[in-house]
Amino acid sequence: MLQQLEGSRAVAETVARCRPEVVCAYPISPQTHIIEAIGAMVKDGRLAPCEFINVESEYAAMSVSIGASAAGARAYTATASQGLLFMIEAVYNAAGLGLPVVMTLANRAIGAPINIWNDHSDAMAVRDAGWIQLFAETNQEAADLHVQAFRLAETLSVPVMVCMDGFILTHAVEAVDLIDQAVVDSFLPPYEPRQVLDPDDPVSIGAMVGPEAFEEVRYLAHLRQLDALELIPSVAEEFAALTGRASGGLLHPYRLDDAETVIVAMGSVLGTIKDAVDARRATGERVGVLGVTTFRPFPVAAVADALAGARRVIVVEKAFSLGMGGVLATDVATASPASGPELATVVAGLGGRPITRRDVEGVLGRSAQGTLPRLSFLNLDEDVVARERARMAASRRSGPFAENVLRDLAAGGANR
Amino acid sequence: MTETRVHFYQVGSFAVGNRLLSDADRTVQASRERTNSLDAGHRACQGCGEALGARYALDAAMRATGGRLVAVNATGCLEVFSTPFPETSWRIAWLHSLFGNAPAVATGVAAAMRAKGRDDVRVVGQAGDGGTVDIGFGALSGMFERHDDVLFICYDNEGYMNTGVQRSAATPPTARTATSEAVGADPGNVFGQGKDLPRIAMAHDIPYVATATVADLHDLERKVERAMTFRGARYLHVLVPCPLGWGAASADTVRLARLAAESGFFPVFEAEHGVVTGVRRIRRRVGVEEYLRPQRRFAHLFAGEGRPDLVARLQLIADANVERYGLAPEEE
Amino acid sequence: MFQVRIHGRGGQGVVTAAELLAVAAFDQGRHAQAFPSFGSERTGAPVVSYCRIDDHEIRTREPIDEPDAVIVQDVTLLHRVDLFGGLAPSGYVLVNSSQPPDGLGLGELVARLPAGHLAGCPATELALAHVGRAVPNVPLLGAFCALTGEVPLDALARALRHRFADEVAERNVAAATAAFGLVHDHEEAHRAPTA
Amino acid sequence: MDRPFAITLPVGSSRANHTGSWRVERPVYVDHLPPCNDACPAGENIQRWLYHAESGDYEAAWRILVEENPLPAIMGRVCFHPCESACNRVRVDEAVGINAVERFLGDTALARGWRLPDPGPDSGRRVLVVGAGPAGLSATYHLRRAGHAVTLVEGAARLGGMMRYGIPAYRLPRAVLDAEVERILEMGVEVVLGRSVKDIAAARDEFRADAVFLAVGAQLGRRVSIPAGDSAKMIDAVTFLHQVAEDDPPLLGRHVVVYGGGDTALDAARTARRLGATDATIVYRRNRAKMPAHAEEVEQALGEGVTVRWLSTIERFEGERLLIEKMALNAEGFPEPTGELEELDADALVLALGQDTDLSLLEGSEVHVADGVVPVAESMMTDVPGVFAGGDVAPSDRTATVAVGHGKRAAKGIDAFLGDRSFERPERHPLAAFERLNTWYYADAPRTQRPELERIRRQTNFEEVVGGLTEDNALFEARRCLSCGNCFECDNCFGVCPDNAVIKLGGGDRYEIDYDYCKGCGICVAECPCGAIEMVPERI
Repeated sequence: MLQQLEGSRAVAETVARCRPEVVCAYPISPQTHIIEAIGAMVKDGRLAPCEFINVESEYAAMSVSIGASAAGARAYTATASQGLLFMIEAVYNAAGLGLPVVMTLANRAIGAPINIWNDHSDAMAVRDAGWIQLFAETNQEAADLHVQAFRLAETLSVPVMVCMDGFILTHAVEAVDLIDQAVVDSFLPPYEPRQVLDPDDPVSIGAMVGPEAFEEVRYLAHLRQLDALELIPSVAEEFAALTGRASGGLLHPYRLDDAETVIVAMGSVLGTIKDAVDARRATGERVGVLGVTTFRPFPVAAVADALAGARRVIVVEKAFSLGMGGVLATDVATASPASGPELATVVAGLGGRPITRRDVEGVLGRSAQGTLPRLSFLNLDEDVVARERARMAASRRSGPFAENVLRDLAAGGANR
Repeated sequence: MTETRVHFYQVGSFAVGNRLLSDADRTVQASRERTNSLDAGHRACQGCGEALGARYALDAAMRATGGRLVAVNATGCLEVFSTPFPETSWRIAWLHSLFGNAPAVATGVAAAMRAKGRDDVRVVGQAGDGGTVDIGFGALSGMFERHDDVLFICYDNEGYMNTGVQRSAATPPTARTATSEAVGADPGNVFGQGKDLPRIAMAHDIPYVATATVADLHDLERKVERAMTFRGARYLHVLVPCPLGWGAASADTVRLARLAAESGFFPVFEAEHGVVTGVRRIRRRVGVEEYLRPQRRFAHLFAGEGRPDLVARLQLIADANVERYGLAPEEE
Repeated sequence: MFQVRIHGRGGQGVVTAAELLAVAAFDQGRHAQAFPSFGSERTGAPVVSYCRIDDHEIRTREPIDEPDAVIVQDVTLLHRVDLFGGLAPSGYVLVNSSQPPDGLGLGELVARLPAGHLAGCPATELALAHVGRAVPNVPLLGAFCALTGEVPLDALARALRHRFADEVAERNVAAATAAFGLVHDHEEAHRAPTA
Repeated sequence: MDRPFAITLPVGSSRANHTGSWRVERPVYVDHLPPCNDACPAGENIQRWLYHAESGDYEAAWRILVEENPLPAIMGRVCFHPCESACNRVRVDEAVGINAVERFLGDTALARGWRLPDPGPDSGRRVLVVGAGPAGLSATYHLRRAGHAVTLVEGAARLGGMMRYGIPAYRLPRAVLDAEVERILEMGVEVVLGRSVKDIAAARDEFRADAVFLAVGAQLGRRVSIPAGDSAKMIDAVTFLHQVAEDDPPLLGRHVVVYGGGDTALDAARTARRLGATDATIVYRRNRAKMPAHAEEVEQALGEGVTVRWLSTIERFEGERLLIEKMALNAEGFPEPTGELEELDADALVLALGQDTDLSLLEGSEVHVADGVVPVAESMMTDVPGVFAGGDVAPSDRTATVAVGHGKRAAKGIDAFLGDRSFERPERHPLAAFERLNTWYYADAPRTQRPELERIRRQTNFEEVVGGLTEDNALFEARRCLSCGNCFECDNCFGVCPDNAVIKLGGGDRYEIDYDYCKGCGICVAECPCGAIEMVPERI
């Protein structure tokens, strides 16, 4: 049923229909509304049987999920930003143990400086953890991806992270068609674990593995990721057949046919970019968009295929690797077809800075003019940067630079 | 001539078994049918107190639960020596995740069992003192306050033995470790630091908290069994001497645990709902020196002219325990 | 597309207002998108929320820089925050006040906007009278319906009944209806001379 | 296996890892000789019969007891229990009341009519046993068990020797003596009473004996010359007690003085008290600590009103008056005369200064006699093949228990002689020293029980009228045994092994070390209560 509701609510309702048996809650913006809503559903009996556990940290949230999953329960939790980093040891561990935990990541920047707003730094920090990472473009897709996530996780014995932009999606109220319980039940069979803590058939899970087998274990986990590249599209197709919605899959191409310039991006910014592309198309520019839905495993072949006709590829991404550049861009470069399109990275939207249609059109314009550098930062206030650099050069004790920048801005740039 | 009933059984309840006792009154360890939850072939050091403590506790838990048990293990010696691929020494359902998260993982297992209607399956979390009082403390406290249905057992060998004997918050004052060397004016670990986790556990108002040692098997097993009669968070703190870390003879493991209790340096008691309900009184009281001397980690207290001042301070700790818990032998 | 920006302070239901507006538009079969300014502001701090209404799918996620309507839930924000930046030339402004706009120092706006596009509404008083709490958001939405005609009052009423339970819903509907009436009458009064 | 590779492992797979290869020392189970067994002159396997008594299986206990000693009810009364003096438990609290338990078992056997084992298959050989005291009876029993026919020749009218004619009835009721003697005779023994053997060789021929065991005891009271008046009534203690035993007590009067410091002196004094002496005074030249009599006996005698004049010698005995001289200990601890004299009332003087053997039957034989006793080999054989000697006639302490031991050893020596085998004493295990024990594990007697226990122990060592142990108390006492040096299956080793490397065989079969896994830590050795495991260097 189509409803106008908050993204977090849509996700909570959908997760509940996936019948999780253990849900851990630890508050951190902007995911908190999700677990609040699930908690209420457990408390009033709508979601049963389910253990809702108010843990003392994200580290515990993932750890409880690990225990629950190893004991054969369908386990879910949600986090963001610092929370993800606080649990990162357990995040790796869940994947290493092959436990199909599903987690929502309400993407948020990572401090310091502390910042609660959206970017993708948190998801990028765990890209090598062994989780499947799916990025939602809309709240509809965010909700739908959770159903697929449980199916993928449990089929492959690999944990799945559904990434949705913090605030931009989690707090946005828009129309979402909530999936029927019956559809979920037909799509998502009860969890049948590959390994389980069962007193009747005891096993040891989590052995110490030395040099003699560690590489094989890691490689097997890699193969499961490659298996996921096969499974993700078929699960998305099956889902589409049941719901009529094209949620999930590896990639979301938009107007790529004959496109000479392709913007590659992930998450909610794709909507804004599509508006910009439509606007440019209206002026006759051959531009298109490639949305990356599945970031891990990275669909190298599919990306290469999608970019086969492009002459210029612009990766717009909400994170970057300090001292290097784009993270998604690096993967895209690896996947770039032999035709060798010109590749540019635009780091944008850090810490919640808005990315507007006008911004995107500007990028396309600069690209068309050949003035878009290989790596650029959207709407970077060069003056602020220059002034802080100058302060640092002038004085050893120039002070904390985040605070300096804020003071500088508050003074209207007069603080030179 | 007065008839007197016989209550005296040669070794009474001090030894592991006793052919003169009924089966019910013997220890689990006396039975050939014991689970051997931790089986032979593990790679613990010779005379490992933790290996002993773990088998004692888990076999007792297996009996108490009729075999419906899952154990969750923190990283540490116990985990490393029991499960080097491709071998495991465990005969029970067992999970290892990380160093600091065992209490939370145990919570997860318990939650899963509850959600699945498997209330018959009980969960034990276990860790060394590092995994309990230090890195796992937050998770443990969380598990306690939520009253999750987990019995958490700390095998306390008073240091980070797995990583090469470093100081933990359970290391006693003056003890030499690799990070509290026996040098300088105040050699070894300093006075006035460390956590008394059993008392912290009691402050959580959980239904059952107890301490035990590997030197009193009957007491340890009874406490595990008692713990299993409660639902909710329970805590058992077992002193397990470490020949390597303590610099003791491998044959002295049980003896040192006994001396720890008999000197009052390690108080053996139990508490329900935050109130001490029982103590194991000292039987043959000894001074702390008798306990400390066989351990090389305290050798600097006795070398040359020795440090009687420090020994005296350690004795004060033992005396305070005796006073606090009423451990004095009945004769005193 | 019709874009609304709502200014207020934490605790005044600013975010809820945007959401209610989106639900009311959705009720009319339209596409709508509501979202807050994503702050971590506490009670009393300036807060902004947004609502887009369109007949087509709304894909953009950018904040609303060029609103078609601005709702000011707290007059103390006037002249302290740039409330009307980017306002469309034929946009609407709705202020929570029983004073006339001139009296609020909005003469420049009065001059810039088409006649009847700027209205005041004693929303706090209405909320207190009908709901019993000084939360002006719902009366302002009723006033918005009257001012812009973008969303009908009955759709708003249904959104309110969807959001609140029983008596609380009815009180809110009454408050919205009262506000609607006040602004509607005022607008009628404006239009009369030109009609 | 379809479980995730390396992440999940099947249980118990570590048994493939044989950690026994880490070992440099290995624990081995040993059996050491408990000090009680070591000290028992009769060679009883005390610890073993206590083991069965501990579990309440008194018949099994008694049967093990009579493997060595057919007279437990008697020994449970008259033995001076060197076992208890040797008992390691002395260093924990007090010795185990072995003697009392023995008596309990002996009495229980008599009450329930348990019979001694059947004689062995007839060997066709005959042995002449001369003297039916404890040595002769013990030899008779063991010879019958070996299948040899026995002719038991006794000079007195009844069997029992010194047990009947030396030990007063209040210490050994005659019914008990008769019953245990009779039980031996039931095995089939040819008994000749009232016949004193005058010539050993002739008697051997007469009874067509293939071997002879000489156990005539020490029946002659030693005399010293004391200046005495004609009216002075003097008698030696052996004669005195013998006459009492034959219900023909001499008239000693109201004031009786006994001269000597041994058990016989005490027996004489206590008997005199029972015969109506208003005062019975023992005169002994040394002090109490040097008195050869057993302390309990002294204690009991004093309790019965016997008085002792220590550090005194008799100077002169004139009818009704006895003059004694006080002695003082010199620097070396020897008594020296002080010249100080004292008078005592004395109607009679009983001399209890030791006994001598009457070996006149050996005159003319080739059996060598030295210092009034017959030297014997380990097999108890004299210089003459086939002639054995034991009890008081052999050089040794003169106690009933020693005699019982001699009888047993002589029987084995005779059996070897008759079978043309050399006699070999079984190898003795090393002694189970106290230092090997871990006494922590032994229960303290419960506090409520201690006064009771002490009372019982008092009773056990008291004279007959006090009675024996109840079953519960006997059980309690038996359970105080530490089982020094021998596994009693406490399961400690099985429990304390961190490597599960001790295999419990159960059912009395004890344990085995599983050397596949034993790392040689030694905890089992350290925690074995009774010292029945020791570490030995690993063979390389």
